[in-house]
Amino acid sequence: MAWTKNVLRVNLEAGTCTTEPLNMQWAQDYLGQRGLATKYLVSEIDPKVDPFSPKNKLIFVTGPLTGTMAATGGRYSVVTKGPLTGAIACSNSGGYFGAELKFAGWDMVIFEGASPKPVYLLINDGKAELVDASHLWGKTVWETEETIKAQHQDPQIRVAAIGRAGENRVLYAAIVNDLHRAAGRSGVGAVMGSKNLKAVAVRGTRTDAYQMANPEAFFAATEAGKKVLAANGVTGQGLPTYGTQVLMNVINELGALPTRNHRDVQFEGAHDISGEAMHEKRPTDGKANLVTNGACFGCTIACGRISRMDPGHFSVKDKPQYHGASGGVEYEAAWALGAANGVNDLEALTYANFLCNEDGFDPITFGATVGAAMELYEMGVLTEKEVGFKLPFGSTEAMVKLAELTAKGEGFGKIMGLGSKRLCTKYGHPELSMTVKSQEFPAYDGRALQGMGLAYATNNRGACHLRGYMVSPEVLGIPVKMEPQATEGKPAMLKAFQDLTAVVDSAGICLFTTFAWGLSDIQPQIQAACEGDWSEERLLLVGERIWNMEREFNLAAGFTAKDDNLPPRLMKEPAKTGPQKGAVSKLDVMLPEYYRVRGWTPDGVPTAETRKRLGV
Amino acid sequence: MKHLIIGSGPAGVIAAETLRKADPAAEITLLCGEGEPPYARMAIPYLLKGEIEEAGTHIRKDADHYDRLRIQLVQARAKGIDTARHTVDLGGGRHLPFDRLLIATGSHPSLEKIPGMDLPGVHSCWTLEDARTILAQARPGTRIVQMGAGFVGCIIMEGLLSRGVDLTILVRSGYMVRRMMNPTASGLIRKWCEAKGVKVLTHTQPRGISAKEGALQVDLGEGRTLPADLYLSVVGVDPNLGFLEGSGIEVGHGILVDAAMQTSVPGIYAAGDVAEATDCLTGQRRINAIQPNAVEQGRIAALNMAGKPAQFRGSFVFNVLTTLGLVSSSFGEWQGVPGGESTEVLDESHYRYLSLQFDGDRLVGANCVGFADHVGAFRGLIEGRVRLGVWKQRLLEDPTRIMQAYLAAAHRVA
Amino acid sequence: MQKSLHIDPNKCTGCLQCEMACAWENHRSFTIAKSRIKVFTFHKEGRFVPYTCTQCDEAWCMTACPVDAIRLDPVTGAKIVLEPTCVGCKVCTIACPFGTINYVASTGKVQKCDLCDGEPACAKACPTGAITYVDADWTGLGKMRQWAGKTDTNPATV
Amino acid sequence: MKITFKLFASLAVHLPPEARSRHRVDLEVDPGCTVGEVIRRHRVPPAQCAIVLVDGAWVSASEWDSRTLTEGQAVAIWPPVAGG
Repeated sequence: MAWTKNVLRVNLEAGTCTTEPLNMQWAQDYLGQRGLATKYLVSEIDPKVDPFSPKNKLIFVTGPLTGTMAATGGRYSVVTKGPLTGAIACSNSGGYFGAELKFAGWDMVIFEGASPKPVYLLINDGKAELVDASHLWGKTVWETEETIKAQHQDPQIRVAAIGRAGENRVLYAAIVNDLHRAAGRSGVGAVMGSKNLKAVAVRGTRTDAYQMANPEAFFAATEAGKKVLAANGVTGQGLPTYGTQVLMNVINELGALPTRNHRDVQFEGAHDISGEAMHEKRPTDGKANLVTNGACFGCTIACGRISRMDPGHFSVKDKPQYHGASGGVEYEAAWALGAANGVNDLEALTYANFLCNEDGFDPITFGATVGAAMELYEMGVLTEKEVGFKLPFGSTEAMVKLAELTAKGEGFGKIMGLGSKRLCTKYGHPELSMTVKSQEFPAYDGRALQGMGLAYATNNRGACHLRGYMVSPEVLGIPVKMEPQATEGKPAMLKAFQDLTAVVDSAGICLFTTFAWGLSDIQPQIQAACEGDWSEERLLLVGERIWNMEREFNLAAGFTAKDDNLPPRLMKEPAKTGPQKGAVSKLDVMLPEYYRVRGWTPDGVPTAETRKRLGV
Repeated sequence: MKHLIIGSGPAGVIAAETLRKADPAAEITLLCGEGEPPYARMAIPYLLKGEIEEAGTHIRKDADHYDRLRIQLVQARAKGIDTARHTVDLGGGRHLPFDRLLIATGSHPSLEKIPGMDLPGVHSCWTLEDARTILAQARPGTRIVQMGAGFVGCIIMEGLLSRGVDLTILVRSGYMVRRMMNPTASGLIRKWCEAKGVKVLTHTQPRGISAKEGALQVDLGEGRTLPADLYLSVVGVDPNLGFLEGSGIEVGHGILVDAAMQTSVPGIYAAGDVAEATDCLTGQRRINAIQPNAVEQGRIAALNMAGKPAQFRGSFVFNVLTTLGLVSSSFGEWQGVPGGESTEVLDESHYRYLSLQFDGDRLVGANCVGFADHVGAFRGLIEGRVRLGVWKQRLLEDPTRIMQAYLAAAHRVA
Repeated sequence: MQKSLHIDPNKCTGCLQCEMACAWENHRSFTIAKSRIKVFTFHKEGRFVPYTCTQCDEAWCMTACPVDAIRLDPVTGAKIVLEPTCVGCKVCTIACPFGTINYVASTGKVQKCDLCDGEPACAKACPTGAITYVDADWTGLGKMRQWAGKTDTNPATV
Repeated sequence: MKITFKLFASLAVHLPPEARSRHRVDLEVDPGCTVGEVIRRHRVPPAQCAIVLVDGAWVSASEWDSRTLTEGQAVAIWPPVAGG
């Protein structure tokens, strides 16, 4: 009952909005959000479709706990076939947008076709309409949100939009909602751009949109959940105070901080760009980069960083629009914009991060692509003439310039918009792209953390840290401590993480709760919200089903076991320094074991028995 | 001390209650002129809609409210005032003495000066009795021609339409609610009405009304006539001043009062729609016929009558209106002031409009259509003469950020 | 000792648990559009400001109501809207200079904070202590009331 | 002998004031000094020592008192933190 049971189908070509009932059998099998929308997508599109073809679809989806008092119950996802990877893409975002969509009465919005001219979808409760967006095309996410709110005179409208990056089909363009929360990875924003869809604007005021199956049990379960989050050191203290950025020094000390396109595993400037540094008063203006922490909808953790730049910094000296506070760097962004290309200027990172939010592109892939471009430049493959300026590792100016060009789609920014795989291939060195399935690694070195390497290699949406966060056991000791270089038990642990993550991503809550919550904390909340009997076993089965469904889609799209791989640098070039010195990835040891625990053939294909067990 | 209050609208009732609090021993008499218990005209539209019973319009709900407060209700109309003898003439030889007098007689509908206004089926919509008549006559299919689309004209439309009538609105000027709304806002309201099936004829003024074959014929001139079963004349109101003749109480458009709400005759006060008090924005005296103003003036007058000096801080014009479900509001100098700046946003297809008027870095006026959240803050900003500082520019760029501007500038929370 | 809501914007993270709690208390729904407490975001200032009725002494809404639909709760000091009596004329919404009483189109009535009979759901739901229900003397409420009474007619003095 | 002692995030308050912004201090300790001794010497609440690394290698709480430090080693400690 925590579903609204309504799906909004928007045919962009015909300009129509129609309502259909949610497939409740699928809701029972896939829960919601990631699982449910993926089920719709794989049932409706040809896996081999060109991601930019009008035949690809784009789905905005909420979970059963989205828009409820469950802590962090504000998530939504965007599901499509991703243009960066060609694989299934599901990007998850917080902010306030997802809850508003639910309050308007929708579990899901399915966009199909492509609009002949720029439009945005305006949803006011049950009423949905496509509105001309000619005046918004070419505008940033920030301008778009401001304009839509003012135009409809409703500051409470929530907006998810693409910026110029999405319009220009930057292959890692994001969809940004609430100014600085993003469905960031895999280029979902580029698919939106390819459909001439500038934004989705929602106002939800319905009180009858959905019900809790058992309100009393729901309050008991969610209050218990909040107490666990508050009492836990990580979710109650660490994340609110320091945000994810507190990891910068941890990962660096551990020798797992990929630096300069993974040439190194430790960054001498890590401390300068760390969460601790964000608290320090700047010598220039005596103020700290960090203004405060901010929460997404319903979140009692509040890890979000709100930063204000030094107005005297070279990047924004003459640009007052960046002098106010906005979303600051989170760990992955700080790493990608910083360590990945050797830049240790926190203010420059903040500026580039602002640009990523303002024009909607993924700082991880962007930053990693800068690192790859810098390596090509240092090798002499990329020249100053080609780029337009010098591009050595560690050049703050160059990183900032590339961010500006990529945002606007100008000059070398157009090539930057292809991501590192296509960039490196274009210049004859595909091996220098630090990617899996063409998607860039985030901030953990796959050699230094063996389990994380396996997670990258097997992730259905390409390299990513959010689908089996082996950093938890390998670094943080959550739920148990595993040695970074060990391989034993990691495939099974990874599978469990991947399946659990699929459940969390399908429920409408944030993955960060799992630093404190186990399935036994989450299950009662789902049980009380949703009709049906949701045991922990059933939930894990749902998670496994989702994982396998995504896998099947990728296999049908043409991926094979060969794509469950890491770049040669991680397989052959040993880590140069630190505690993991000498390490290379032992993927070849772990992968067969992983396939086995997954119930897949040695070629990475789910066996008939697995398929039957999961009903995929 | 004998306190006499003429008029049992909101100003009169609040005054009586305030007097009781401030002067527990006093005699308090409240004159009701319509043979009804004290009621609120603001509630009449909802009576027409059938959402409330007549009792729902009563200003106080407890049957023994006035008895409990020892407020004597007298059903009678004042015919005159003898300021020397301190008596009010009720006609028929009846006189009521007073030590302090409050005139809160409100206003009455202006009558069009055209032939046929006395015909059966021609009414105003102002009193409970008017409402009863309309309720009895307005049925599905009843053809109603309503002259006037001011505040009253607009708020009664929903009640009429809810009865399934066929409604035509005549507007003398080019604009509905032109005393509250600028042409853009007014145009939106008109468009909304038309979309709801109401015919709106602007620049139209009947020459006369005649009765023919059981129906009314409204002569619009140039050979045009409109048949009607019911003709409602709601062209405006005038203050009830007639009984003041010869009293020596100074009158302009209304009864002139000072900051203590006292008239030119000591001991005699006036409040509400009949009083002409200082407008705090313009400094000019004017009648400000709105509910919050009436009760505030009633309260201030009562305090002074009880010997507790109090000053009316001045008022300014603001009002809120619902036209067939479309909420709109108007504040202060919505037409703008010389040398001032303004900003507006319009979303015509969704019937939303917001216009702000500034004088320097202060908000002095606003028009809102379809924008109803936190509108009280407009009053706070305008009446408080709040300096907006940097928020002035932000509002010029995006007027919808009014609440942020209010919190930041008035409460300094950001 | 009368208690009142104490709001400390410095502690607010903008999670809107308060809004959901309020909406649930009064509408049996988490739809924050129906909340009587609102968190305003000052994005460029990096600030979140919860805001609701202070139950001011002036009670502008209560005195302006033409049909006696707003009453004083003698125990909590809250000004309470009697829904069945409210006709929806909205006079109170423009009378309140704080903008904290609002019209709800779906019910045709106005609503405002009523302190939940002395157990404010928003304060209970707030995870950071930004909203607390404490003795009225602590809240700085007087300052706000003073402001409300300040409507000065002399432009030069403000 | 010399070791480096690093306290991150909220633990920095246990460092001398001048060392807090860099989150590290060089210490002179006796040979044979254990991780546990360094923690106690700086009055770092043991419950707050969620991640303890010696030269980047994890040291479990049960090993704090048996793990002796050698010249030039770095002890780094964090309260409960995570990210992603």
